[in-house]
Amino acid sequence: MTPLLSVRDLSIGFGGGDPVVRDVNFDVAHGQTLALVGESGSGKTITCRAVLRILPRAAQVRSGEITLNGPGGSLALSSLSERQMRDVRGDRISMIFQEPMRSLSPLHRIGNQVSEVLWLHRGASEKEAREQVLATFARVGFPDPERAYRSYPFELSGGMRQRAMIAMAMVAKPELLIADEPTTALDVTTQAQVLGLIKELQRETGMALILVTHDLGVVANMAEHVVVMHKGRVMEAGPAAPVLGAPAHPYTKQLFNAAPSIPAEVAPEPPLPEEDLILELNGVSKTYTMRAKSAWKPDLLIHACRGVDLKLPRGKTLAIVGESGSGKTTAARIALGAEPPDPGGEVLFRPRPGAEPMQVHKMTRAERTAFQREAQMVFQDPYSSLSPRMRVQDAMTEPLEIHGIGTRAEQRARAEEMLRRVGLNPDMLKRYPHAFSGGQRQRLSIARAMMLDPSLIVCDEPTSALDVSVQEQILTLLEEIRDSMNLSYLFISHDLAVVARIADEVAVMRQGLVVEQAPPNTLFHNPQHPYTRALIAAQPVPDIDRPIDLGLVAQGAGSPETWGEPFRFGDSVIPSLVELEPGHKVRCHV
Amino acid sequence: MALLRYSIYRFGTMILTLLVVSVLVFVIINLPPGDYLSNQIAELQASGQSAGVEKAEFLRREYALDRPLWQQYLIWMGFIPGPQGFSGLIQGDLGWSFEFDRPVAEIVGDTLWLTVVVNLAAVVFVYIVALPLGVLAAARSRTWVDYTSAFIGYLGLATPNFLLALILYYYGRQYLNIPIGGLMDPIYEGQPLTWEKLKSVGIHLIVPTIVIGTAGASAMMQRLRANMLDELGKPYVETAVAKGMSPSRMLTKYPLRVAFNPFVADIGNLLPSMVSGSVLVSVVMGLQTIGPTLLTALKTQDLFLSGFVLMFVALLTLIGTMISDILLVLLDPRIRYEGRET
Amino acid sequence: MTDLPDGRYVDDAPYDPQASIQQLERRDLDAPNWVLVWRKFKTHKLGLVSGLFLLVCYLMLPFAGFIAPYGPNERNGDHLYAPPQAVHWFHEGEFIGPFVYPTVAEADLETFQWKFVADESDPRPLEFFCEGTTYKLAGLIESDTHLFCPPDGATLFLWGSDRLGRDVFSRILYGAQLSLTVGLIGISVSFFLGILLGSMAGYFGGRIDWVINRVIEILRSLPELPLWLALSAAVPSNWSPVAVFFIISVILGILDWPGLARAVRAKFLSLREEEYVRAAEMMGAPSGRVIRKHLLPNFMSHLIASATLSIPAMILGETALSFLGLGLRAPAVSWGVMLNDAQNLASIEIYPWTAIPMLPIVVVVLAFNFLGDGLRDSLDPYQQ
Amino acid sequence: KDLPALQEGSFWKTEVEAGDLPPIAERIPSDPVVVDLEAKGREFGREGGTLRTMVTRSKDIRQMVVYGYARLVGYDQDYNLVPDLLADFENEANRKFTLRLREGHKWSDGAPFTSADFAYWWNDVANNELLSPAGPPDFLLVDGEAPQVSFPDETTVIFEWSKPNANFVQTLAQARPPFIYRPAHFLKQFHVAFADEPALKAAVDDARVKSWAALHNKLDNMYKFDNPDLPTLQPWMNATAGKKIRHDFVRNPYFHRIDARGVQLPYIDTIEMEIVAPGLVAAKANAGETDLQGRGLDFRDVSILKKGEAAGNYKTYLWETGVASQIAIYPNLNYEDDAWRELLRDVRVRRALSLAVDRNTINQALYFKLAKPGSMAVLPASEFYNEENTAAWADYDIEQANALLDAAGLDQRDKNGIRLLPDGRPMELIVETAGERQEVENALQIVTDNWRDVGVKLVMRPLDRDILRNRVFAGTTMAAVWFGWDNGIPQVYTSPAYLAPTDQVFFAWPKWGQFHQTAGDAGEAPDLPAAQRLMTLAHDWEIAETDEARAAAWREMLAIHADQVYGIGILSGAPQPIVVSNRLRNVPEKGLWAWDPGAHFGVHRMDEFFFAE
Ligand SMILES: Nc1ncnc2c1ncn2[C@@H]1O[C@H](COP(=O)(O)OP(=O)(O)OP(=O)(O)O)[C@@H](O)[C@H]1O
Ligand SMILES: Nc1ncnc2c1ncn2[C@@H]1O[C@H](COP(=O)(O)OP(=O)(O)OP(=O)(O)O)[C@@H](O)[C@H]1O
Ligand SMILES: [Mg+2]
Ligand SMILES: [Mg+2]
Repeated sequence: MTPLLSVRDLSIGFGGGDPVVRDVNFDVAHGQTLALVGESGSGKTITCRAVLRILPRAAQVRSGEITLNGPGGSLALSSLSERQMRDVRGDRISMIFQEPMRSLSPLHRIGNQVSEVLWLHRGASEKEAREQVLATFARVGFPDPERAYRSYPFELSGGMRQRAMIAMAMVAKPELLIADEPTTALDVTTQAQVLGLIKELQRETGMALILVTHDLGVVANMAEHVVVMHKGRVMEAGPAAPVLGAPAHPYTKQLFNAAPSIPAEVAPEPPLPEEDLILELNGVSKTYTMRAKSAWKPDLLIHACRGVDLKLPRGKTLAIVGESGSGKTTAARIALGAEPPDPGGEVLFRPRPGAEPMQVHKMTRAERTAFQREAQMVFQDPYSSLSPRMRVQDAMTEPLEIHGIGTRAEQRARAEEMLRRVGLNPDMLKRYPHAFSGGQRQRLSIARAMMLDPSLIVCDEPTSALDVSVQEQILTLLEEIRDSMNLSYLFISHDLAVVARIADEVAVMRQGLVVEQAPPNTLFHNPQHPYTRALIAAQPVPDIDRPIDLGLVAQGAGSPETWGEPFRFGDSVIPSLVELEPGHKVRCHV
Repeated sequence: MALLRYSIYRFGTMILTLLVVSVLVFVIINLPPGDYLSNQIAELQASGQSAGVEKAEFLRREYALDRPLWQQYLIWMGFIPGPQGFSGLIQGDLGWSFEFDRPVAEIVGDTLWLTVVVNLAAVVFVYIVALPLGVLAAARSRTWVDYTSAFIGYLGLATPNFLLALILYYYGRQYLNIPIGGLMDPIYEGQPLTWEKLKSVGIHLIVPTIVIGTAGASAMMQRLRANMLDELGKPYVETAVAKGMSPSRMLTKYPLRVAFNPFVADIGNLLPSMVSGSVLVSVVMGLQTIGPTLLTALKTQDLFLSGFVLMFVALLTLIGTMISDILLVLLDPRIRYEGRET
Repeated sequence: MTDLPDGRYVDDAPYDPQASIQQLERRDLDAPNWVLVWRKFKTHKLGLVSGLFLLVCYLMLPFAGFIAPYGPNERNGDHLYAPPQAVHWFHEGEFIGPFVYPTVAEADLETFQWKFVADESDPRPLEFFCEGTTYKLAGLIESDTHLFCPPDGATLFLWGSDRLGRDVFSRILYGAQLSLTVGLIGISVSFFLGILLGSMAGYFGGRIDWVINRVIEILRSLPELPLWLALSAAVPSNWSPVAVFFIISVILGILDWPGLARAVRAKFLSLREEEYVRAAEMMGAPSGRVIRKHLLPNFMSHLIASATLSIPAMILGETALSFLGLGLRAPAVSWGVMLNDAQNLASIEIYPWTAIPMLPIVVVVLAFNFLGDGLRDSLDPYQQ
Repeated sequence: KDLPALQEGSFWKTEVEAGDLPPIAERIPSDPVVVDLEAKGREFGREGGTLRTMVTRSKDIRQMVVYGYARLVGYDQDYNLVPDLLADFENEANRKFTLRLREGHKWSDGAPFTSADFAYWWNDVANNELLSPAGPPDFLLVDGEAPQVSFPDETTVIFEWSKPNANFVQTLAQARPPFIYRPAHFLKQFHVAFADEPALKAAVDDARVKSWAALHNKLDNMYKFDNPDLPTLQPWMNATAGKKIRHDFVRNPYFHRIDARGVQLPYIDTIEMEIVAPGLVAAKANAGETDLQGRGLDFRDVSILKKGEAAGNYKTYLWETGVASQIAIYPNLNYEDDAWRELLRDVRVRRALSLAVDRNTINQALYFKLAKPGSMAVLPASEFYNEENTAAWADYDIEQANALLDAAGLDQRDKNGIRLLPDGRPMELIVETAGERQEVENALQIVTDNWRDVGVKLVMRPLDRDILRNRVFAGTTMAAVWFGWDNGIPQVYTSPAYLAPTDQVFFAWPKWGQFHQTAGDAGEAPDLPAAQRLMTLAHDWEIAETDEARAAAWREMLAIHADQVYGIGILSGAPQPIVVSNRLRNVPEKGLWAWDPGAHFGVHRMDEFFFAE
């Protein structure tokens, strides 16, 4: 049987440099899933883009052939005319981009952008398309598809945008779906749901899938075939079972060894000490208004955060996990003063142990400057947080320049040093942000946050785009710095394994509320809340024999009205957070 | 709802600004020493024709020109009743033109709609020409399409308007039988609107439209091209490509929409700049638009006439700016006008 | 390369876990910023050529008098409306260097045109480094040496002569001195104000935006016509034309900023919501820095295009204003003044060379355009 | 008197046949003007056709009153005064004028034109407080005295003064004549003394004017020619109401002239007058879109007009202009700056400036050597033409000019060679122009060069026409450029007042003119002997009893002007292109293009022009 897509000897380079992708070969058959894993910056994205011929302008395909075989014969994608290519894109092959935040037009409503695929390739009317899109939205886990349909990208959380992107790629039911890290921004329950959906679609339509991911658990759950890449080359390729079960290549082995996991056997931990809090969120709520459909209808109110109380002791790590769109980013941004909370909430920051707390949202100019030196943020979307017209070097040294630290040479040296520490080459300082891979950008973002030696860093999913080995490196770095400099982290993540490793306390959020809060071990040992349980159950494990228990996931991830009596909440009745045991709080009626 | 509230608020500011502008306009037209009637009286006296003097004196009293300036302003605007039942601008009484010896409303009546027609044609021309060419020049940057359109655009810009008009008229007449001057064949003047008349107006509009429009068109084209080029590298364009959109559809839907923002901001400027910008063109080409009227009125200090025309242009500008502000919000959902907390 | 029995492919090249892919990166990226921009700019051939051309133009300005064979207002009463004259090299098949044939003008009372008859038997070689009318080098050093002059008894109207028998070529050279300088002052003023106020309004929003916007609205809703009329009556008569023109261009600039300001404001209103602006602010960047480093570069293309577009408008601004007696006027020479003289049918149809000044305007503007384009491209991160 | 057999034209034939219009014999006066075209060297024409012409401002439709040139008394081609609307007139020592109307003469609406129309004007318009608050027009007042006007019978009107009013008849013949008669039958409906009250009130309200007087004034403007309902005596009557781009004028069925073959004039049925932007007249003429055009054309257009002749099916004639100077520079003797004023009042300075102008070069550059260089003086067509006056101070003589300036105390020069005023300022003479005529700027360009040779720096300043006038009247202009005297061909009966400081529009002495015009309210009294002498002479002319005395006054005044160089004339008789359709006949190939006397096409009798088959 001829494979649906076959890639032969593909080499791609930028400008005059050596190729960044060399001699890559793989095939994807109908209905099959091929997982592309590998080091961050190893050329996975470039390879995928080459299939659709949407490489960056500076890139050239140096050699290789890409063939798409279909019922109508085979097409050599590499030599197709632009016009023929247009019919392939979006219709036969579609792609989920790695950075959904930037990949959506900022000025068009999500619904419009997604439906467009149907208008283009299925000749659907506006109404038909709308129905289909809404259905797909519901399937990718939008709690309120109607709202999503009318939203602009900036009104959605990172995970929601990613889901929109997924919906856009799948709605036309292509023959081949290229998914470039489709679930990085999704919490594990949603991830499970989305992966389930993809599988379902594969069963229904025989869609083939190229799945780029760094999450070996996802690979194990999804893939029939695995291709492991490193430095632009294929290290190992083959059926999932043997590759995962008994990796042959040293790199593969190294990679699998680095994969973190939720500790199986844990004992409850003592609660964190309550003294010397560096950051304190008291009753923080945030309500956004979304422009209504017409000028006459009242605007829609969105409660992103509802009465969030968080306390971060100095030198510790407080992790926030939770459903995508549950207000994690919002809480983090409020914590750093990027956005004001609704009246009533306050954020307190203590620069030094025992110092008078500063109200983050009522600071004088001088206080603010001092605060901004001490508190840094790693943004969830590294691409957007780097000015596209600023070389990385300037972006990196900017914090130092702002605060007038060091000479130019020193600043530069520090930038190089930081880059090296996050595993990037200082050569890259001269590049513009767009010339990096997703994972590289994420590391840039981390490096920049550390330039000032702050005392508090808010990390919004800092490692979501990193392969496990690099992630390991970064986590180690974070821990090192924390321990040596007494740094504190507010750490937002979806990956419970990462959280388990780095956090001193975990808060689980759902729909703007903290539903459970405890030290990680306590939490994993004795998860109380159905949603927490679902989260843990949904965490994929890099072992094909332990697939995700979708039933359990569905139960916890369902709407709050379906939860067991003690935990149930609606819009008006919200149970309060109760301390079940010391340091373990759960939102339930007691 | 927010939009509605904003629009209402914006309308309120517009009215406020209009008031300020009206004061300024009033000051400006009263700035040159003397007024039309005093000048007229002096001239009439000098030439021994005391016949007109009496009438001038009468008009002076009639339009309260003998009162203090602030009262004159209030009367002109219609905030306080004037003598002999002159009710002022806000009640639709535009006053009397001394120069033409007719009510202002009568004089500007025809010119207003012709102004609108000519300028509208120019605006439409600008958009019809500049939009596709700008997009094309960006999409095919550094090709002959790009270079040719730039060259023609700059050639248009570098030719003084009147010269351009002459050239177009002269050769247009020779080779295409395009009529010289005017806005319609005189036989259709005052006739009800028929297909023939429309055709005549259309043919007569060709040259003025091109002359008034070229500068705007080439400016818009070049700026649009630059803005488009910026957008073309953005990831969302790739997404659109990956959807399999045709280039034309993709370009107009996505990057154009983003690149359009500065032009929407400029909508307010479109009409007034064409009104004052086309004054000279209208004077030399003999178009019966409001520009030449304004020029005469200003030169002869015809208070009410120039005052009204200035207010009219100001009103157009303000409405334009208001529309552009509201459109900006509509066009770019990210825009909020709130201040930045510092 | 190994293919394992279970269908696996394993790369058998030596594997070094420490090696980093980044060593493959191009080293040439490691250079100061401007070098990188320059390097990129160099690849834009048209931009480069245009830049060089403009450089030459500006360098030539002080020496216009030296290059021009005639003075700007030097009249040749016997050669009115002389058509462009060819410079020949060969006379009757013989090479004798650059020369011209002397011409004599006859009035043709049938057509009312001057007829020029060249005496083809009498070649007169051009003179080089010869004496002619005096001029001032760079406005300072008096000199009367010209690069080339008409031979005795003949004329040298490379691009013809105008109604008063003045050499169009020489006048264009002299005109460049004004047209390429004074008009640019207005552009600078208007850009400075437009960017400053526009970015303040757009970035800060709120009350500042409100105030600046009202000022813009008011400024724009008052047509310039009354102002010009008032000015034309008020400018003191004994001011030199250049001084008047200077003031006018500054005023033009001062009046011109609102358009740009609004464009800047509109763009900044949306740009300020970008995440990287947020990021910079959260790092503590002061507003000025955010505007300069983050917002303006993202609007550079528009600014460059706008600047290029203002140039012809400024060069020609005087033609429009001379209608009200405010433009540049004789004896000052500029391209606008020359074109102003050419605004009639006869100049188009019978003496087309009097409209030649359009060409330098177009050429200069195109050069500015391509230069700006090159600049834009080399600042554009997406084009590598 | 024997009239030729009258022929009914085709234009009104249907109306005549329908009985709406009486036949021709009843329409024309019993003693019409019978034009003997052959005697004038013209052809007999045929009726019919439409003549297209252009004007540049909408108020210029009044040109049809000028071109039509039906006056009580008018000039003929040789500038002799002949009765026209009048059958005849008698002048008794300039004190008593008896005007005789034509029997059976009718207004264009068929109402008889009688002495009642004069009476209405005199009694109910000129002497009505509301219609003419200032009383009768100035030309009827002799030293403030109004005439005795009597109307002995239907066809006789008598104006009588105790002192001579030498200017009376000439004024009637002007291009812009005073209309001392009105269509009484028509206007009475709007006159409070005659009209029926409610109807008048309704009409006033209808017209949106404030009073009946305003309405009357608005409707009876015979010169503006903007009321199609107002009966007229001109050859063509306005057939288009309102402000239009094109106005049609159709033949007056009651016009009082016929040709010797009995065909009623005018020959041409309709005139289409289109309002065109000034800059486009040449282009349209070149495209053959006009049949007869002088206005709006300039000498510099000749080449392009010649070029379009074949395609446009027209010819371009060159007429002479009738102004005394095509371009003249007026140093302002009333300039506000004391030092400068003294200087400009020094006749040596003015003479030097005049001597330093290279008139031949200007003539060559601007007029193909077709104009006549010379000072501001009357043209050869005038009986006062004197070669000496024209040549006075008009040679190009740098040496003499320098000598004169030195003698005037301007012997100091700065390093650029510019003379210094006694107070040390450089001699920068600022000349303001109306900025409308390119030829002025070109000429001044040459004058600038010329004057630099005598150490005078000319600074040219183009302004708007209205601004220029206001500045001159206010005394803030040092020198201005304008045409020379409008009337370059004065006759003995032409009032020489315009040579004396009686009017502010003569840019050399705006203040003196104001003084005279306002009877001393504004301005300054002339304080130079030569100017005072001019005033005396102008008065002498007015009270003169004989032509000899008048001619003497004229000659002396012209001599004073030639000697004093109040206006530095540069050249005269510049050619004026006249575009004439190839089909149009009887247009003289050579002619004088003059406003007054002449009324442009008026004296050439446009009603005799006709279209060949
Ligand atoms: N426009 C560009 N110019 C130069 N180099 C680029 C450009 N885009 C990507 N690269 C480089 O190409 C290499 C491969 O990038 P690619 O995006 O394919 O990595 P990736 O495997 O997807 O990594 P990640 O998992 O981090 O997303 C990287 O080293 C990156 O730095
Ligand atoms: N500017 C905005 N306007 C309107 N709604 C917004 C805006 N920003 C965020 N929201 C909404 O607030 C809610 C919380 O968003 P937030 O970004 O905090 O989620 P999150 O927990 O970070 O999710 P993710 O893990 O997917 O990034 C979402 O429903 C989002 O749609
Ligand atoms: Mg990638
Ligand atoms: Mg988030």
